[in-house]
Amino acid sequence: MTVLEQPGTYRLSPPPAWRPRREPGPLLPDAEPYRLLGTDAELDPELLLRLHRALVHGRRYNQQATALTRQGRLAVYPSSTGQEACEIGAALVLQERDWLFPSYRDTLAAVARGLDPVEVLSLLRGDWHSGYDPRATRVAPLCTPLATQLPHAVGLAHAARLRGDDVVALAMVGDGGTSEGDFHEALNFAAVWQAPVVFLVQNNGFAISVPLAKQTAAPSLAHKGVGYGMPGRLVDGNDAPAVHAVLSEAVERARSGGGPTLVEAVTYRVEAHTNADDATRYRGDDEVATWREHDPITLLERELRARDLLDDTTQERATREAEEMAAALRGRMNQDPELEPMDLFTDVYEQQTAQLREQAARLRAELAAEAAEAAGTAGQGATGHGEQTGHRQQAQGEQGEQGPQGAAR
Amino acid sequence: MTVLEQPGTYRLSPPPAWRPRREPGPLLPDAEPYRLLGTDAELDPELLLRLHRALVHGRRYNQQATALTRQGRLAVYPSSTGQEACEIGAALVLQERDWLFPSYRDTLAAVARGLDPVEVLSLLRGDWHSGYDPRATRVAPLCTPLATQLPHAVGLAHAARLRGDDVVALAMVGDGGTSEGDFHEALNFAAVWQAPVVFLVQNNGFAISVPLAKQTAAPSLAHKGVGYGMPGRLVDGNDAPAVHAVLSEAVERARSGGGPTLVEAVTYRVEAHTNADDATRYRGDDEVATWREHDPITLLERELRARDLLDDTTQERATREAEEMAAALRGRMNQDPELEPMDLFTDVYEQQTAQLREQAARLRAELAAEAAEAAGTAGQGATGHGEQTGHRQQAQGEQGEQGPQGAAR
Amino acid sequence: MSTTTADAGRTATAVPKPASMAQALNRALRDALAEDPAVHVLGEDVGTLGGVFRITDGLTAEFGETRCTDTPLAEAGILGTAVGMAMYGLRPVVEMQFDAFAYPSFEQLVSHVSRMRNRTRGGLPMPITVRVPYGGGIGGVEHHSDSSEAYYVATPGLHVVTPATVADAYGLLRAAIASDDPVIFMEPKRLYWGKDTWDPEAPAEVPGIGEAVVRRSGSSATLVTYGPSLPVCMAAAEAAREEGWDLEVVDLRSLVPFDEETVIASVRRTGRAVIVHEAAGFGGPGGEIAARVTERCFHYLEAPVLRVTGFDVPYPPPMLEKHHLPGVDRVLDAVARLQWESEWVEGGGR
Amino acid sequence: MSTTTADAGRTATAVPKPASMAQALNRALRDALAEDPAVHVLGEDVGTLGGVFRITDGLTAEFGETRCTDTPLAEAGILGTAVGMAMYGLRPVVEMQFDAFAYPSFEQLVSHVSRMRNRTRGGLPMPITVRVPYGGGIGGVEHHSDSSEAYYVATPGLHVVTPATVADAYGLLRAAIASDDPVIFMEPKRLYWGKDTWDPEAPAEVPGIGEAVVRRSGSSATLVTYGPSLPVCMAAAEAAREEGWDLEVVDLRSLVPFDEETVIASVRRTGRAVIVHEAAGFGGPGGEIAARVTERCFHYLEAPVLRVTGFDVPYPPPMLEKHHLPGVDRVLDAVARLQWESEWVEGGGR
Ligand SMILES: Cc1ncc(C[n+]2csc(CCOP(=O)(O)OP(=O)(O)O)c2C)c(N)n1
Ligand SMILES: Cc1ncc(C[n+]2csc(CCOP(=O)(O)OP(=O)(O)O)c2C)c(N)n1
Ligand SMILES: [Mg+2]
Ligand SMILES: [Mg+2]
Repeated sequence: MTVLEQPGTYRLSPPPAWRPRREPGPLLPDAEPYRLLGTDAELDPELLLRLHRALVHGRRYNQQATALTRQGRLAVYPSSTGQEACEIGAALVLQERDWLFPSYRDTLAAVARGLDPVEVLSLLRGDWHSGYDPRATRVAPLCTPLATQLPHAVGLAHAARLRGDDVVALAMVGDGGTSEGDFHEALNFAAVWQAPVVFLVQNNGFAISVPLAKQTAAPSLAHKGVGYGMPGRLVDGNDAPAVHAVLSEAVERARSGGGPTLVEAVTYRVEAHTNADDATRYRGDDEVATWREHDPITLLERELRARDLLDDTTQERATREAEEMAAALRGRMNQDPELEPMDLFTDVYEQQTAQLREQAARLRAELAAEAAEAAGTAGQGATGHGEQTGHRQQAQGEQGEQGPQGAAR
Repeated sequence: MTVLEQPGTYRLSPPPAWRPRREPGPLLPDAEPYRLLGTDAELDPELLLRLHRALVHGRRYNQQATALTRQGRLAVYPSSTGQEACEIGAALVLQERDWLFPSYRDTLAAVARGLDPVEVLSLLRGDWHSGYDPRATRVAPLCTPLATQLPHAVGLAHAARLRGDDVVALAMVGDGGTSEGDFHEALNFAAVWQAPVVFLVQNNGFAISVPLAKQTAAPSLAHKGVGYGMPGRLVDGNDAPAVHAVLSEAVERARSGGGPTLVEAVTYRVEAHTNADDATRYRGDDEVATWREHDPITLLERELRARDLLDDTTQERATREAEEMAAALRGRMNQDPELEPMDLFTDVYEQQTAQLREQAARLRAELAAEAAEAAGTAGQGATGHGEQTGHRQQAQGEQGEQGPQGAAR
Repeated sequence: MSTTTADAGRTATAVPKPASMAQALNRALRDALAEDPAVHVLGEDVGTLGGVFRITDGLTAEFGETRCTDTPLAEAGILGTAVGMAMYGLRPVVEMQFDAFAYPSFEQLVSHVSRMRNRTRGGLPMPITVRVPYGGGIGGVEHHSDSSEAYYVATPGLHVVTPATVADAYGLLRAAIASDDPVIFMEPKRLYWGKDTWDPEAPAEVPGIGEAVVRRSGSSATLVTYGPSLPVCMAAAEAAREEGWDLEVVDLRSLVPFDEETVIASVRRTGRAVIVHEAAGFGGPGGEIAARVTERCFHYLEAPVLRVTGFDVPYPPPMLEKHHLPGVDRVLDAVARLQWESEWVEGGGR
Repeated sequence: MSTTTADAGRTATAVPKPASMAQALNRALRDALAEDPAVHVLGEDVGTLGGVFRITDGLTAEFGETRCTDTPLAEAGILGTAVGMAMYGLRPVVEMQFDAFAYPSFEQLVSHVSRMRNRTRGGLPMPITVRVPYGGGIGGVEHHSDSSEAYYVATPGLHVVTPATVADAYGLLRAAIASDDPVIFMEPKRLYWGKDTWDPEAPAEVPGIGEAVVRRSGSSATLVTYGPSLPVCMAAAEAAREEGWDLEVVDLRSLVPFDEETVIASVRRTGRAVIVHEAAGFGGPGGEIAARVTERCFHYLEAPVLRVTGFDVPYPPPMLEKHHLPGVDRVLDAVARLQWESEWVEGGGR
C-alpha cells in the first residue's frame, strides 16, 4: 500500500508522544558487504555456471568495445571491466516485463539482457542517440546526464503499479552520481510512493578522477537509504552470486509491494574512465593490482573449481563462445552505419513545424547539390564550398519574398 | 582537518578488507527528541529568562506582522507562531561574526539577531528584495526558493575556514525543503569539506498543505545525517532550552573543527502557511489544538514557574516590552516606504550596460512626463495614458536614427 | 469570490455566463481526467489544497489521490517522475507552483523531456504538460513573477503555449494534454481571475496549438503579443483610436510552434509592427519574432519592427513592478515611433 | 600533443610561438591564482586530472587542493557553494564539465547568481566566473555539444563572454575573473586545440568584456558572429572573394554586454548583414541581434538581416553533426540571398 492510499496515518504527534515514523534498524546496511563466494553457503550450481558464462562474455565484450575505439569504430567507450558481476547481476534478476535504466557505463547490462549489441552501441558509435526501441526492449536509453534517469525509473515503476502491472524497474548509477540532486529526489519519491524500484549504485571508487572520499563522508553509500526510509544493502560487487542474491531479494521485495531498495555494490573500475581518459594521472598501479586480484571472474572460477563445477572444457567453451560473440560484433561494427541526414528533422515533434519543414527543405537541397556536385566531380575536379558562383546563382529564386514591389520603396 | 588536507586516506579497500568509512552509530539521532523542559536537568536561570523574554517578543512580532498584512502594509507574511523556540534558538546561539541563512519564514530569527525589523520586512512589504545589508548584518537575504540558500551557507563557512576565520554558518530550512536536490548537495558538500555549518530543519509538519508523510518515509529527518556522514540530532522544537542546547553544541562542534551537524527540530506551524493560505482545507482544528497545548511559551512559563523563576511582574514586563516593540513596529510600518523607481536599474551590474542606460533614460523620461502631467492635472483634469496626442508628439525627436537619408531608399 | 471554482463547474446551465480563467483551467483538467484514465495531475499542493491558485481544486476529491497527487517538494523529481510515467504510457500534467520554481527542473526539461522523442526515433514520445503560472502584476514578492518563456522557446522539442482568454485557457489546455509532444503551458497569473463570458458546459472550440488569432483588426500597425500582454495591447489599440491609429492586435497563443503566416500576413497588410511582452527584452521572444517578421516583410515595412518589453533587469519588488511592466503608454509610445511622418529627420548617433 | 599545457606555460621565452586556446586558458587561470589569493577554482575533476579538457592542468599541484578543488559531483552544489564563497569575498572560478551538465545549476544561476547584487542593493556582488565548454564539432555523444548561450543571454544580471582566439581566451578570462559581476565564460570546445601565435610570457592586452572586434574589414556585407563560428566566418569571407563579395567580419566576444555600436557602425557601412552562430536559430541570440541591428540600421539596410544557425533540433549524434553545423557554404548561401540584384522578383507566398 502506498502512502497515497492511507490518508490519515501520516501526522506527526507532538514530541511527548513522538516515535520514529518507522524503525531505522532494519533499514541500515550490515556492517560488511554481503558475500557468498568463499563461504559455505548453498549455491545453485546452474546459476553459478550461468553467471560464469555471462561474466566471461561480458569481459570479452568490454575488451572488444574498447578495441573498437582504437579502430575509430566507436566515438568513446566507458568500460565496465572489473564490474561485470554488477552488470550481469542487474540484467539477470529482471523478468522480461521489468525495466532497466542504465547509465552510459552500462551497455553490458543491456547486452546481457539480450539486446542487440550493435544497437546498444549506437550512442557511443555516434550514428544515433538511442539505437534500440526502449518500449520494445524495456531498457531506457543509456543515460549520460548523471542520475537523471533515476526519477524516470521511479515514475515508470509508479505508473506500472497504478496500472496494476507487476513490473519492477532497476536503475543503475555510479558512486559519483549519488551526489547529484536527482539521486536524492528519486530515492525520496520512490520511498514516499513505495514504488517498485531498485537502485543499484556501482561504487567503483571513482567518478572519473575523483575518489570516493571526495564524493562523500558517509560510512557507506548504502547508509543513505535510511534517510529515505528505504533499506540500504551493501554487497561485494565483485561477488557475482552475492550481487545476484541481493538484487533478487530487492526485486522480489519491490514486486511484492515492499517498496524500493538501495543497493551499494562495492567494486572497482579497473580500466580508465573511458578510452579517452588517462588513469595514471590520479591513481597508482598498486591499487589497480590489488583490485585485479579481487577480479569477479577469478573469484567465481576459484569457487567453481573448489566446488568441482568448472572443468577445462566448460571454461574453454565459455571462452570460445565469447570469442565468437566478439568476432561477430567486430564484423558488424566494421561496417559503416547507414546514415540519413534528414533524420535530424524527424521525431523532433510528432508533426514537423513549418519552421522545421523549411529547414529540412534547405538541408535536402544542400544534399542534392552535394550529390550532384559529387556526381560531376569525377570529371571536373571541383571541391570545397560548392561551385564558384553557385551561391550567387542559387539564391536568385528565393529572393523577393520580403516585399510587395521593388518600386514601392 | 578537511578531507582536502588528507590526500591518501580516502581509498576504498577491496571488500575482503572492507570497513565502514566512519562509524555510523554516533551519527544516528537518539530514539526520541531531546528535551529539557519537564526534566530535572540543571538549567541556567538567566538563559531561561532570556529565552522567555525573546519568545514573548517573538510571538508578539508574529502577531503584529500578520496584522500588518490585514492592513495592507505587508504583501504577505509567513508566520512562525508556534515555532518561536526554533527561531530564537537559532538567533541566540550565534556569535556576532557568525552568519545566519534564513528562509522566507525566518524573519523572526533575523529580528532576534538584532536586525531592524522594518528592514527585515522589506521583502514581504515589497519595497525591495533584501532590506538589510547582508555583509554588515551577517544575515543572508531571506530566501524564497526552497533550500537554495543551504549551499550558500556551506560555501561561506568553507570560505571562512579557508581564510582562517572562526566563523560558523547556521542555515534554516523547512521539512518540505529537505526534499529538494539542493538540500542533498549542500549537506554532502558540507560533510566532505567538514565545513563549519549547522543545518536547522524546522519540521513543522507541513509544506503548505502537504503533510510530512507525503514528504518523506524516513524514520525522522535527522536520520538523513548518516547518509552524509554527519551527525543527525533530533530535538523538541517547542522546548526552547533544548533547542538552544542542541544548536549550541552543534555550533560549538562546527567552530572547533568537528564539522557540520543536521538538527531536526520537531515543531508545528500553528497558523496557516501565510495570511493568504486557508489551512482549514487540509487539517482539522483538533490537531492544531493538540499542538497549541504544546506551545513553546506555555511550556517554558510552566517550567519557569515551577522553578520559581517567573513571577507576575517579570511576566508582565516581558509582555509590556513586547507591546512597545509591536507599537513601534506598527508605527513605522504605517509610513509609506520611500520608493525610487530608478532603482530598477541600479546594481543590476557594477556598471550599467549601454542598453540599461538607454532603458533607464526612457523610464526617467516617463516619470518626468508623469510628474509634469500630475502637476498640470489639478487644472486640466487629464488622466489615463497621458495627453491625447502626447505619443505622436513625443516620438518626433527620436526618429530617423535608423537610416542615412530618407531619399536614399 | 463566493462561488468556488469547483461549484461553478458543477452547476449545469446552458446559458453562457462569466467565468474566470482559473475556472476554465480547472474545468479543462477535470474534463481531461474524466475522459482519459491515462491523465494524471501532479505537483506541490495540487491535492487537498487544490493548488495555491486553486487551479486543481476538487480534483483529488473527485478522482482520487492517484489521479491528482501531492508530490514531495522537488521540481526535478516531479518532472523526472513524470518522464517515467510518460514512458509507461501515462499523460502527466505537472504543476509548477510559480515560474521561478520551475528552474530546478530545467535539466530534466532540456536534457530529457525535450529530446526523448528525437533520441529514441519516436519510441518514447513525451505527452507531458508542464503548467507554469508566470509573469507579474500580482504583487508577488521576489521569485514569484518571472516571465521565463525565453528559456523554453530556445529549447527545440518543446511546445510553448500561453492563453490570454478564458476560452483559450480551456481549449489550449485540453489541446496541450491531448498532444503527444511536451507542452510548456504558461498561465498568465494576472489573468487568472479576470472573467469572460464562457459557458463551462459547452466550451467553445478554439483554434489549435500553433495558430495565432487576430483579436482586433486594424490597418495602421500590428501589435504582436501573447498572454498577460494581450489585454494591455487591446487597451492600447482602443486608446490609439484617439490618436488616429487603427491598430491590429495578433495574439500568438503559442510561441512554439510559431504561426508565422498569420503574423506576416498582418504585418504585410499594415506595414508596421510592435511586439509586446513582459519578459525582458534582451534575448526575449520578441527578438526572434522581430527578426522573422523583418526577414519576410522587409519591403513591406514602413519602419523597423519595435519591441515593448520588460526591462533587462531582475523582476522588481511588487511596489515597483508597475514601472517595469509594459503598459498602454509604453505601447503607444512605440507606435508613435513607427515613422509616421513621410520625411524623417536625419539621425545622428545616440 | 607532446608538450603538456603546464610545460608550455612554464618555459620562459620572449619569442611568441604557437599556443592553443587550452594553453592560454590554463595560463590565465594560473596567473589569476598567482596574483589574487581570493581566486579559487572548483569543479569536477579540476584537480589531479586537470579537467577533462586539461584546462586546469597543474593548478592543484602548484596552488594546493584548497585553491583548485575537486568537488563532489553536483553542479547546483558547486555553483551554490561558489555563491557562498563569493559572499565571503572570494572569487570562485567554476568549471562545468560540459555545456549540458551546467543545467542542474540553472536555478542557482538564475535565482541567485544573476540577482544577488541587485536584490542586496550592491551588498553582495557575485564575482563568479562560470566556465562552460560549449558547442559541437568535436564528435561528442549526446549531451556533450549543446550551445546553451541563449539561456544565459536571456538572464539579466549575467555577463556572457566567449572568446574565439587564443589571445582573447587569455585576456577575456582574466577580465572575467577580475570582474565583480558574474560572467558565464563560454569556451568553444572545438577551438581548444587550434593554435595561434601567442606569447604566454607576454600576453597581449586585448579589448575588454563588452567590446566587439572587427576581425576582417570589408565593404559588401557584415558577418556578425562569435566563438566557434568565427573561423567559419573568416573562411567564408575568404571564399567570398571568389564570388566578388568583400565581407566584413565582426567577432562579438561578449553577448552581454552587447557592443551595439561596433555592430551597427559596420552594418551601416555595408548595408547588409548575416548573423552566424551554432545555437539553434529559433529563440537564439541571432534573433536579438538581428532585431537590434534592424531597429537602428533600418534605412541603411539593402536587405533584411539574415541568420545562419544550427537547426531548431536537439543537437544531433556525432556522425550527423556536420549537417547541422553552420559551415562556409551555408554562410555563403545566406550572403547570396542578401538581394544583390537591384531589381528583385515579386514574391509569392512560400
Ligand atoms: C550531470 C552530469 N555532470 C557531469 C557529467 C560528466 N561526467 C561523466 S561521467 C562522470 C563521472 C561519473 O562517476 P560515477 O557516477 O562514479 O560513475 P562511473 O563513471 O564511475 O561509472 C562525470 C563527472 C555528466 N555526465 N553528467
Ligand atoms: C524551489 C521552490 N519550490 C516551491 C516553492 C513554493 N513554496 C513556498 S513555501 C512552500 C512550502 C515549504 O514547506 P517547508 O519547507 O516545510 O517550510 P515551511 O513553509 O513549513 O516553513 C512551497 C512549496 C518555493 N518557494 N521554492
Ligand atoms: Mg564511479
Ligand atoms: Mg514545513
